[in-house]
Amino acid sequence: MKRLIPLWITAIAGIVLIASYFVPYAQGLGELTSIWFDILAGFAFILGGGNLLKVHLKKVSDKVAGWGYSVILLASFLITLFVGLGKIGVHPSPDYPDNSWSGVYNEVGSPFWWLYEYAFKPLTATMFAMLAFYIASASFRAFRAKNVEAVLLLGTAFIILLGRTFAGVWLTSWLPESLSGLKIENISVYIMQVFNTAGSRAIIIGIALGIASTSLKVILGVDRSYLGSARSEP
Amino acid sequence: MKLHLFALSVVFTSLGDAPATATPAPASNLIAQDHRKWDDGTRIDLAWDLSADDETLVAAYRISKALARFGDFQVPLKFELVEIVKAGTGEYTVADLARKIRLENIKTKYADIVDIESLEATNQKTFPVAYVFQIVAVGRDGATSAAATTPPITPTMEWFDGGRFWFLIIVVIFCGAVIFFIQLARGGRPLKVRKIAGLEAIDEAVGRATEMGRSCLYIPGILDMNDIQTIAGINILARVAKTAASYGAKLEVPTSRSLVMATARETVQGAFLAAGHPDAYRKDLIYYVTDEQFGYVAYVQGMMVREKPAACFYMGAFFAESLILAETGNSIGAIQVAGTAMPAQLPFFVAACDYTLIGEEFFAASAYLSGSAEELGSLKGQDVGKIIVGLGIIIGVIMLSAASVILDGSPGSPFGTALLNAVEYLKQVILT
Amino acid sequence: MNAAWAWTILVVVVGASLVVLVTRREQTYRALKDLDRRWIFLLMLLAVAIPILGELTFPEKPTGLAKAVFDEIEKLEPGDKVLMAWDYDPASEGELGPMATAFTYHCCKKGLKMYYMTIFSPVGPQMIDDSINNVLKTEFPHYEYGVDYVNLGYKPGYEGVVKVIVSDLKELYTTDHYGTSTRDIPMMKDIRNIQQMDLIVNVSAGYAGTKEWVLFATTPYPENIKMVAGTTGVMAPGMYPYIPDQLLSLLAAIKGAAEYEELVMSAYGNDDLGLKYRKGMLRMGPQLIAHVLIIILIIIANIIYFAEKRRGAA
Amino acid sequence: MQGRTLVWTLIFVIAGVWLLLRATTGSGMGKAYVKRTDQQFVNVAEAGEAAEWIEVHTPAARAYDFQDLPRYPLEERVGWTEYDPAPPKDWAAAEKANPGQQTYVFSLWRSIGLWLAAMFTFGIFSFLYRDNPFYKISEAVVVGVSAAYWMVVAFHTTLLPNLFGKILPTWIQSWAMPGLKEERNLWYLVPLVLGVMLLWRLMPKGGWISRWPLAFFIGVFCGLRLMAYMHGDFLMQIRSAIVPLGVFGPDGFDFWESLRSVFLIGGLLVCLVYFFFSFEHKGFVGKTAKVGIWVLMITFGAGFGYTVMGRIALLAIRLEFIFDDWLWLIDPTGQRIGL
Repeated sequence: MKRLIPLWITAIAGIVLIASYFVPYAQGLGELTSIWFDILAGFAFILGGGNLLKVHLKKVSDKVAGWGYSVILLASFLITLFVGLGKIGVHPSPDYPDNSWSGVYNEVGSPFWWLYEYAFKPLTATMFAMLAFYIASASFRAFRAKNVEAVLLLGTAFIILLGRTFAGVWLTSWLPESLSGLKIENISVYIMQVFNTAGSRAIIIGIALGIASTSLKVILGVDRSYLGSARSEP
Repeated sequence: MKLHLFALSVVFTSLGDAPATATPAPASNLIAQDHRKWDDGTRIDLAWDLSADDETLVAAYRISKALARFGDFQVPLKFELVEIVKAGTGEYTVADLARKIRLENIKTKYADIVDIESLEATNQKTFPVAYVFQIVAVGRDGATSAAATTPPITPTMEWFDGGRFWFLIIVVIFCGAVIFFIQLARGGRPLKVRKIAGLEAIDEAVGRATEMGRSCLYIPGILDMNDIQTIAGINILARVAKTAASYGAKLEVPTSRSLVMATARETVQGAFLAAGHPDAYRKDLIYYVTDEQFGYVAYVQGMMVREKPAACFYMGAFFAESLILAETGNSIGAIQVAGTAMPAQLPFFVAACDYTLIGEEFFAASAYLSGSAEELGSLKGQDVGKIIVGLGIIIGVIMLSAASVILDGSPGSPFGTALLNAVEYLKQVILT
Repeated sequence: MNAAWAWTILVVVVGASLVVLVTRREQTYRALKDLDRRWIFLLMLLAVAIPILGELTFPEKPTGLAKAVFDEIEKLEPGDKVLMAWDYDPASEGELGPMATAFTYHCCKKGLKMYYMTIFSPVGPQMIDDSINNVLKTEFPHYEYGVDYVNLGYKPGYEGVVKVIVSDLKELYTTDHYGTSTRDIPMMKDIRNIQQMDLIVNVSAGYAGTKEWVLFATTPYPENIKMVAGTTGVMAPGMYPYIPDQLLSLLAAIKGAAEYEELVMSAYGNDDLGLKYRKGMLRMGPQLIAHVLIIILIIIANIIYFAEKRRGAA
Repeated sequence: MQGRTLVWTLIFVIAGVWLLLRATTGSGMGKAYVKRTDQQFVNVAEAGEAAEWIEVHTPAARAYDFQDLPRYPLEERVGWTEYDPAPPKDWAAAEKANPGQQTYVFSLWRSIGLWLAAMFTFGIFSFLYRDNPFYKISEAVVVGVSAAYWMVVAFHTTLLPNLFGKILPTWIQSWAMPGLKEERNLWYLVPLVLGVMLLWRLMPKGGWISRWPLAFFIGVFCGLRLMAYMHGDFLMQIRSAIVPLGVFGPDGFDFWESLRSVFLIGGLLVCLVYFFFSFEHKGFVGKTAKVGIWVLMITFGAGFGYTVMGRIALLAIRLEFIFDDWLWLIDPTGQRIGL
């Protein structure tokens, strides 16, 4: 019973949404439920944040190796939460200067903005920038002409890499106009527009089908592992 | 928009030159009726008899609309240009109209022309909107005829959006196929499907992790439960967890969404139960880190080099972090199996992981792993979908190519044009 | 450090390694066979750092797609409405910042009405403010907020937002980013939905971004909604299938930005702007060197691979 | 090991000394400046009317005589000072014009932030060498700050306006969002109830109820996505794949264009064959699927090549931050002219 009701909820919700796609009266339903979902996700933060606190408070109380870092984590978490939720140091909005809460929560100059600007932003951006290094090591290790597939992969990457810089342009600039199609920048554009389009089109179509049938399986209750039933009982 | 400018400029230039210009006769019998096809109540069809001077003086017809009534409340007519159609055109469908309007929006947009108090007095939340339409014939020299105007009319919304009729058919065929094959499988008919490289690797990877006494790491992507890839990732997690439970391997699942954590806990608990080791389930191994993509990956990459999991699974929606994860995993010598439907990230997984489930294979994986006949049935359904694609493209391409060949040989040949129209119908009506 | 220095250092590094390669084949082979990847990291750092310090630049030759984007904006008349969907965040600013700046500059020069909004992430509004502060307020002080441009800010809900605003903008955007009611903003008065926009200019770093705009704005309203986009390199390949039906044209990554800058600057630029609107071009310097490095790495990796096979056979 | 520690100590010492010199000599480095703007608001509404505030420095203020203190008493005015980021060159220019001016000032807090940001940048990059305390600190900070950041954002942009703002508009409007002009919409009680159900799992008993909201939304989004992808991707991709094989330009048959569309359609079809599940990849199907994989590999190669660009740009901007904003070694955008 505890598992049957959710199955019915899923099925009905799914079918209603599918139907609503064809019924003009109900075409707003998708947007409404999307907004609802964001609200639920907002509630879920209590679960997630609670879990984060629990995990690291435990580490600290157990004095497990590296518990000091957990202290730092908790401190930065709680401080950010406090200054952010309380709109600490945020000026009122010019339209309602007498209402101290009317300002924008991430106003420039506020502590929350400071944390964003000098901690959040550099840390995440640097994390992202690390990819440049990993790309290099990956190309050194993974692009070896083991077989036809690998050759095609690295060959294309090669041409695109060249074609997307001045180097490529310069390499084949001696070609006459009649053979301009063979100029590397044009080859790279050709690859993108023909093979890449064909390939990603196939992938996109496949994915659409995969998503459709997965959704259908979930709605039909064939696949119900998200409810903790390992697999469908007959 | 260009057209409007053209006509308006025509009008203005006309004001410039002094000699009185011949004004064309107006269009007559202007009728407005609700859109013929089933629609979502935003269209009105206009039809009119051409001006007597259509052949001679008229350059174009200017169509304008104006609000007439909110419910029973008259509104002073303020005509705004809708479109300008060439001479010889006798009908037009005005789209993008409103059927009802919320009081809030009337306040926002039309406070200047209606008296809000009386509207509020009715304490209705929304009011039906009525429009009047106007047609003016614009002469070649810019002179404009008298206007033909319709009585107020409100578009009506039908219960079915006719524009999506063909789409419905296609959806029914596809879903029907999936359901049909599932039923077939339930009926015990054996279904043959090809192997997918990498799926066997999952069990063997978990096994190896157990032997080495190291943990398995499972990442269900970084999107929330409202993404089907996450749901597919959770499905695969169920199978992986079952294997891990039966091997007695340690399975760690850091998530970047609270809801995914909640769902994953349900799933893994269920899997351990199904594997007959409910007591081995530890929920504190499935935990939330942060919603921030790079904060999450910063944590996971550090965790990987410290705990050195022997098997890493990346199954879900991934973005830039894919390569960070895969390269770090590679540097600690873990077996890595990835599956995602993010076309942009596939290259990195393909380059850096031992096995990668590409796009559709990723969604198929849970069916394979479950080994349940009915789930395999759904794969046959997907193949039907691919057949639809293949046929659609082949038919369309052949017809279009034939048309272009014929029309190049003998321009304006009826057969060629017929083919061309058929393709247009296929593209513009069936496939939209 | 100036360009000459940068070149010298680069030449020395490359030359030295070549000498080593030639004179000490055996040792280098063994060294490279199981090379610690941290050496590669170091090389990459140098390959990017040196050109930046030396401010190396290379000429740009715009390709078809960049031209197409430029022409679409050129087509518009002064006063036309443009929806500037800035769907990126600080993490992707390095790649998308330059094209966002160039787009803003171009639209200002054309005298278009700019409606900024973002559905990508709550930090999007800062990106919009950057465009407003660095371009609009400095180069075009006579442009007035609420009359010539407006910052509608971020709304959560990803494609949900798009689905709503294609039919009713004010349903979601009751206020702008700064909390002013949209009914009090002159340029918002007669805006009902984004179908009234003459063009959507989208700068996108991922979900929700170009793909969602294509799926839920240009796809259902092909005749009313036209869009050009600039995306990160990683997204670009996935967007090609939508061109030109659902997406008019596309600027791919920093290269696309550099080409577009070239077009905009040669049409509207002047010298005293300096390199402010050439950020893309500036960033192509490190690009080039780093690309060459990666290509060399791939070549070396394969030489080693085949050498191994030969020795294995022998 | 001993040697390595020595080397690192040396590196750190040298770097430290150099930084010290760089920061203390010449125009220095890593300093942040701000522009002060004083804001003063006066309520110009008649007694009994809704308040109408005017900022005294704006053009709109000219209409009033704020010297008339009985009418506009000072104690009823509201005001504060805003500090906006300003490029060093503005500060330099202002100082040149009149030394000791107070419009542009040095900001200690933001300078500290700048240095902190630089430290975090190195902290993260240091992981490339190996895991170390600096990285662990940066990791802890980024996890803590970002987790809280998203919660704050969710609260201010979703829960306040879209939940409480819809259920109790007047109350929210009264204290949190004076700009809010919404009508009560009781439909939003549904997500409230679902949210409570979800949180019920924290209760000792009846945690199973929290499956219901999950089940509901999973159903909803399966329905939504099914349609969106079938319509947006499936149909549209078929549609745009239909092109004529033989292309005829103004001057007859265009070979290259035709070849292009042959590749385009052929490539797509063979890839689809690869994705077929019903047949083993043997014989003809096997060969076709093989070609399919080749096309996919070309696609992936292209994707990889493209992405390299973006990633390098990201590294570039981080280094630009270090060299330009922090170390003041380069100045491509002329932020520090006249300093």
